[in-house]
Amino acid sequence: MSLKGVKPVARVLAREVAVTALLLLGVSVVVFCILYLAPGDPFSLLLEGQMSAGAPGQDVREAMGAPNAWHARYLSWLAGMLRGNFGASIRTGLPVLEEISRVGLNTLLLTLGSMAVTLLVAVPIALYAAVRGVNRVSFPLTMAAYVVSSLPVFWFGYVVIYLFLHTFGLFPLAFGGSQGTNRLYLLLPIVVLGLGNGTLSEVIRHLREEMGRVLSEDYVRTARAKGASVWKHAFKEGFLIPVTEIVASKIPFILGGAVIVEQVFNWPGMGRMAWQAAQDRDFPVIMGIAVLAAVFVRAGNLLQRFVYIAVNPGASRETIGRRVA
Amino acid sequence: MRKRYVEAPGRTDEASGLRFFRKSEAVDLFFVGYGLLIVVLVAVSYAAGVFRLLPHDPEAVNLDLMLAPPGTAGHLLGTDFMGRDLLARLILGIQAYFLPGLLAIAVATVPGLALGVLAGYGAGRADRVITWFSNLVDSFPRLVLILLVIAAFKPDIYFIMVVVGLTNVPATVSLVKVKIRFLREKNFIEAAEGLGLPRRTIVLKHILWHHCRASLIIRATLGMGEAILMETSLSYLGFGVQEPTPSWGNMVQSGANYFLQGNFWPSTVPALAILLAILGFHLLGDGLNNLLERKAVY
Amino acid sequence: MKRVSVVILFVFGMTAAASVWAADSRKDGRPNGGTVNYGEYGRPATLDPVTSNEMVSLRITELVFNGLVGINEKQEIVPELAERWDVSKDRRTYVFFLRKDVIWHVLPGEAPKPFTADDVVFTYNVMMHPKTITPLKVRYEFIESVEKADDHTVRFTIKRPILNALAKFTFKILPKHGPANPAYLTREDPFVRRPIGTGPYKLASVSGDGEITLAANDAYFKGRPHLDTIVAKPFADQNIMTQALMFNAIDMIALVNPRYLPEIQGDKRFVLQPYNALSYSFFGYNLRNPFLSDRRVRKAFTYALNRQEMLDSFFNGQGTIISGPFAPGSWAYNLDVAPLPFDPPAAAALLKEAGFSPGPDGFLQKAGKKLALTLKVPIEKESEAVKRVVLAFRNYLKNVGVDIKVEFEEWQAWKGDVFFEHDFDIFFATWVFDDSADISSLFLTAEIGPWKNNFGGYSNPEVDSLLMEGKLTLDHEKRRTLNRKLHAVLAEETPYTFLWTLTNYTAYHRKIRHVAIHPYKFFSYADEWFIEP
Amino acid sequence: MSVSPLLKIENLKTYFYSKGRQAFIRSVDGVSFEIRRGETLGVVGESGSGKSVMALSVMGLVGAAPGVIAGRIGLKTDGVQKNLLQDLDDYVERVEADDRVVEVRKDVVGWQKNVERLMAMVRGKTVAMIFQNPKSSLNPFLSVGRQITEAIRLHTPCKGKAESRERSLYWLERVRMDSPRLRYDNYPRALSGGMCQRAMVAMALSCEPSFLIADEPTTGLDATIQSRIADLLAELKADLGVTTMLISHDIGIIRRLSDSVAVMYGGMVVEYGPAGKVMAAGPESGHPYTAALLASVPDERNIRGKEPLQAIPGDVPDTIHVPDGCRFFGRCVRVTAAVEKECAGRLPPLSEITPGHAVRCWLYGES
Repeated sequence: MSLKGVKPVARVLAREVAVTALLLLGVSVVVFCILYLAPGDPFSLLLEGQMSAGAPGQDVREAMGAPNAWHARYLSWLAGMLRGNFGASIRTGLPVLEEISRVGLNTLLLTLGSMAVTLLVAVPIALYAAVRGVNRVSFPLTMAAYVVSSLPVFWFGYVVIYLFLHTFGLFPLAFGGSQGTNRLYLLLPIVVLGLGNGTLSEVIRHLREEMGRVLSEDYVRTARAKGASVWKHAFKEGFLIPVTEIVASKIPFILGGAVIVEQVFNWPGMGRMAWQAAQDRDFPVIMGIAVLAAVFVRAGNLLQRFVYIAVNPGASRETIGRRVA
Repeated sequence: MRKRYVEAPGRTDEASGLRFFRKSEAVDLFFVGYGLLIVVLVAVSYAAGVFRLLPHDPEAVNLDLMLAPPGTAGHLLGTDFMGRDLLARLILGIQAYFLPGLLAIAVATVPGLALGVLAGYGAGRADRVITWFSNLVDSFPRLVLILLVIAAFKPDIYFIMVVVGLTNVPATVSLVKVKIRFLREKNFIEAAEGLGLPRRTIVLKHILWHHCRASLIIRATLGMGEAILMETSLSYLGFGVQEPTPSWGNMVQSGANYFLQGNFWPSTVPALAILLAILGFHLLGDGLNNLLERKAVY
Repeated sequence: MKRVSVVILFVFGMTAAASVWAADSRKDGRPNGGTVNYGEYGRPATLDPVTSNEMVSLRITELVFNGLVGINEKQEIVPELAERWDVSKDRRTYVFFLRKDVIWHVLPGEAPKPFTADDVVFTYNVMMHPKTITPLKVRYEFIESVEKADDHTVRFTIKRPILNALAKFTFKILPKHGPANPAYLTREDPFVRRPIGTGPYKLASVSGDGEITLAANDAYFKGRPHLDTIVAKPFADQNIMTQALMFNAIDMIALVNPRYLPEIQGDKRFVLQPYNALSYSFFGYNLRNPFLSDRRVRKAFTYALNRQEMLDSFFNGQGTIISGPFAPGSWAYNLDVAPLPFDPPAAAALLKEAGFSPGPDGFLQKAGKKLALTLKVPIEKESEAVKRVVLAFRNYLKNVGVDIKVEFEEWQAWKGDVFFEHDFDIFFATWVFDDSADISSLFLTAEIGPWKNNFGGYSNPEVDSLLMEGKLTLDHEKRRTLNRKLHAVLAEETPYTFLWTLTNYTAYHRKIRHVAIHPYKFFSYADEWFIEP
Repeated sequence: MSVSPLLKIENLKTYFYSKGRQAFIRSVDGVSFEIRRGETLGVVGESGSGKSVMALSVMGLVGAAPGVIAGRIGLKTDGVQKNLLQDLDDYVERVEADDRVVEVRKDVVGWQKNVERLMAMVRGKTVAMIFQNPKSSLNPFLSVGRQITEAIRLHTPCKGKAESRERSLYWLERVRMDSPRLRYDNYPRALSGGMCQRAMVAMALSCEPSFLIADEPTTGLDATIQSRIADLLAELKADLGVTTMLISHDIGIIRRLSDSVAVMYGGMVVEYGPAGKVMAAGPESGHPYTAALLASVPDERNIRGKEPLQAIPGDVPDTIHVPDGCRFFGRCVRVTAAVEKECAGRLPPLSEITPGHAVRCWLYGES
């Protein structure tokens, strides 16, 4: 990419980072408001075992030195976050940053892995359907993909586990199985989430339509007329941009699916922790996870914006990346 | 494999009414057909549920007949973990999605359209603000956001569907905005404005109706599918439709507890129902899109 | 996840009994070695005895720590960290003479430190410090002061003489050099994740995904335990956990889900061992509701339920139906009071007598007001059994014309409704008791109010007097007759519909031998388990 | 001129299938002509007469089904006569009823693979093509220079990066591109229509093809640029003498550049011959359609004389309901009583009225 292209890209990225920061702030405000409105109190969780205390939380709150008024709590959290200190989980006492980064890694592995599986399945089908159109091969494959992506993901997980149990007689869980954590078992939840996260059919449709449109563009005809390889010319607009677009827009879905798959496959991920924290009203952990998840999603968007700009530097700055319809 | 092209003499006149159907691929017709079949089935089962025309009382607990396989003692599809008839609950279960699903679609589409037009059509600043908000909503992992809201208020299906709808607004906004941007490049809108058409008709008729109609139908059908899947996931986490009202989601969840022990049908029956329904909605969207798309050449 | 579904934990003192020097050192000829992987539903938040409040954590503290005194399989008080003790005539001062040969778990690279009286005083002070958040504070408020007589003697003085006070001294002792903060213990303190104790097992490692490995403590004062390591594996899904057992991924499950009992029972590889937690399940009524304040209505509801059928269908028959507020295994249970039989006509008759007549829609009504009640139940992901019981309850009552509306609520919202606003008609829960069978906080009139246990609002002077009397007497026999009388009265009054006491089951692989389970603390006798080579 | 033609098309038929009307669209319905080396053949006709489809058929770029179904395209590539529609009949079966194709069975995918194999070393190397709307014919994601060097490195011996860059700069200068070094790195979006067309020409000619097809090269441009591009083509024709098939509906540019002219109407060649004869025809000579076509071009005589412009009545022939007789019958003004029945009934053959000049019209057929 020639030097000339760097200046606008750098400026765009700087603007993106600013927008992301603003977004993270917005996310934290929204999550905090919802939490504040929810009945129940994180501190009552600590007194679970003992019933006859006074109203839970009141004396405990002073003991933990938590400020009372809700906006004070938010501002103290925010000040802490800006200094990189996300506070400590009320339930386990571990510093939130350390806990969610460890757990976030697992979810990142699961999410990226399942996204790779989704693309691994969707791309061939979509490209074949785009080139060959509807025929004996592309139709059944597309139908199969539609069927798989319409299944409830946890039921699909159970089916896969049941088959695995009864065909191999081995326990497929990477975490918790006693035969040592065989890395191969990591694949199972990744494949299940990859196929079952409900985005497979949309990914195929989007890629198929985009590639089909590009293949009928004039400049692809010129490429064929000049004997050049169609794939080399159609690659950028027909494949690279649509893939990054659809991936960026599907991250929230896949993260959602991850919460379920992590429970079924006993995968210690961010989703499971978020689920536990929400029920405990473990305020610092929820905020930490909401921010981390938001970073995941924004990173996806940034990647997409970056690819869009890098691919056609001619695109002027304000044509905001084409969002996936 | 040789493809046949036969000229049918006498059939080539313009006037024949069937032109619309012959114009489309057989596949699209199959999609739309199957989709409509599902929609009819869903409507019929909704009506059957409302007027209580059910083979068995869906809430009659029968502890002697728990987890009975399909076909035992008059239960066509067997019984669930409380001995209640699965077929009756399956028919009644659609109620959890029919109206709430439509609500989810409405919540996703109406504000989505409004904001989309505003963003696409309005000034640059409106666009930036709306994009920021849609990015904000998009930045949440969907399920955690819904869980937080439900835990905060109450696990009621309409409530869940409103939240599902809201999380889909950004997709509709971007859809409409991209379409308007595309049309602007074609100075289609300036021409209409040049003719002095009131802005309202331009937006409603020309932009939304003629150009966005196909994509919105797809969004609607996808929205319905997603609403069902979302409720099922929530049921697994315990926050979907609560007993004793049946919903496909909570039937799959309670059935799944017995799946690994070998009783497959209590969870497989509703799971297949979900599969066929969502497949129906997807294909309906796909088929209609291809039919309508082929007509609206732009 | 974090608490047994709908179990409200509630521990009181234990019976006093002559102390017998039980276990001798480990020369019992059983082989050492082997590992036990046991599955846990949910992950422990903290691993120390003071801040933990979940069964999952308490099970592990039982392996890592010791109390001054212990309880053997026959429920007798046995010496543990204290060799012997003597009690003052006015039963207000207890002097414990500590063992001299006990050392704390040794961290790599540190010199072994002996267990002294300072540790006992330290533990008491930490427990009682206002900044320490622990469920133990209320339980040990009866202790007035603790002084260290010398390195191996410690004197406790208590505010007032109470029945079997000695049994209360089973609380676990922390090392003075353990916690980072000398004054109080919070969940941020690293000690909470790397506990050091005197118990048979010391914490070896905690893996990234929450797997806790405990290694045998060679210098354990009762002799090295047989099992080399015990590993706790957390599971987020009970179905998967049970399959893990069935496919030899784990060797033991602490609490088997009732729906898997038949499957495990049928499998020769496993032993299903009952351990009767002293607990019972019940439907609680809100007596502030005019309908429910009438005793006949509550009794009619009890008649309408077929408890045996529910037990058989949902829990594979593993449990005993109860008639009063005590677990059948407890000494206070009055066997003469038989549970009411399943008798719908009697229920209908009672309801008619109470003035209810069938309304147009088939449901009973009185003075135009339909007998429709809401039953509130908390949502827990693994609440399959609760769901079945509640739905069956609704069905039985529908058969006698009562319209029950079941409402599932998120856990914290449910606690707010039931314990704070008392906004409920009926609710379903399970109490877990220790052996003191002190149910005063459930039915005393004084215990009515927000966040108090008498949320049903039951008040009966006769019951109040019986309860107060019970609280004061020190004589065990007198206490027993009082409780039996209480049992009879409450069986008649039915403030609750007492359902049953479920037999909790643990399932473990046949290779693990000599497995004794403490009904409540589970691993108390784990140091005697061993693996058949 | 050397004897054997560079390109020889015989009875080429390219049909499409309208699913709506379940009928064939006979875009190219039996076209035959030859182009000798160094010659420029102008193909002229109203839009919808099949000119572009014929060009695409030659290049094997017909996408829609069933596509090319009959005919033979002979091409002399470095001394070897090659048929671009080799063993077409293995993939296509035709059923004819009263000499009209009624049913076609074609292995579309198989034929597609075959075309790719056949045209592998032909496209771009021997035959190059430029298109109508230049701006969208260039890849918006690659700079103009890179697209040209790609062609050069594909089809010419110079493979090196710098060498091919020099070569493409040379060609950018040949096509009169302003400041070629700057334009080299520009993206198509930054270039005007005219400049894009110049780039297209440079790209096509940089591979030194022996045969160039220009499909409506000036149509997408505005008037002033059209004449400049015409000048460019004329200049290149003079310098390189590359054999060209120039397709346009702009009579002016055809008259100016072509050596011989083929007039197409309704998917058929209705007149073929040297430019001088075909384009010079008065109202009575040549094919009635050609005459009407030439008459409709305003020249300074009727502009100064303010005569009304002549237009051809009726509209473009429907290539689905193909009439039996002459395709121009409905709109022909020179129909005489004698030949009327023939014109309506039978399709006139393409017969020579003078050596090298053939007309498909019964007015000349009888002699």
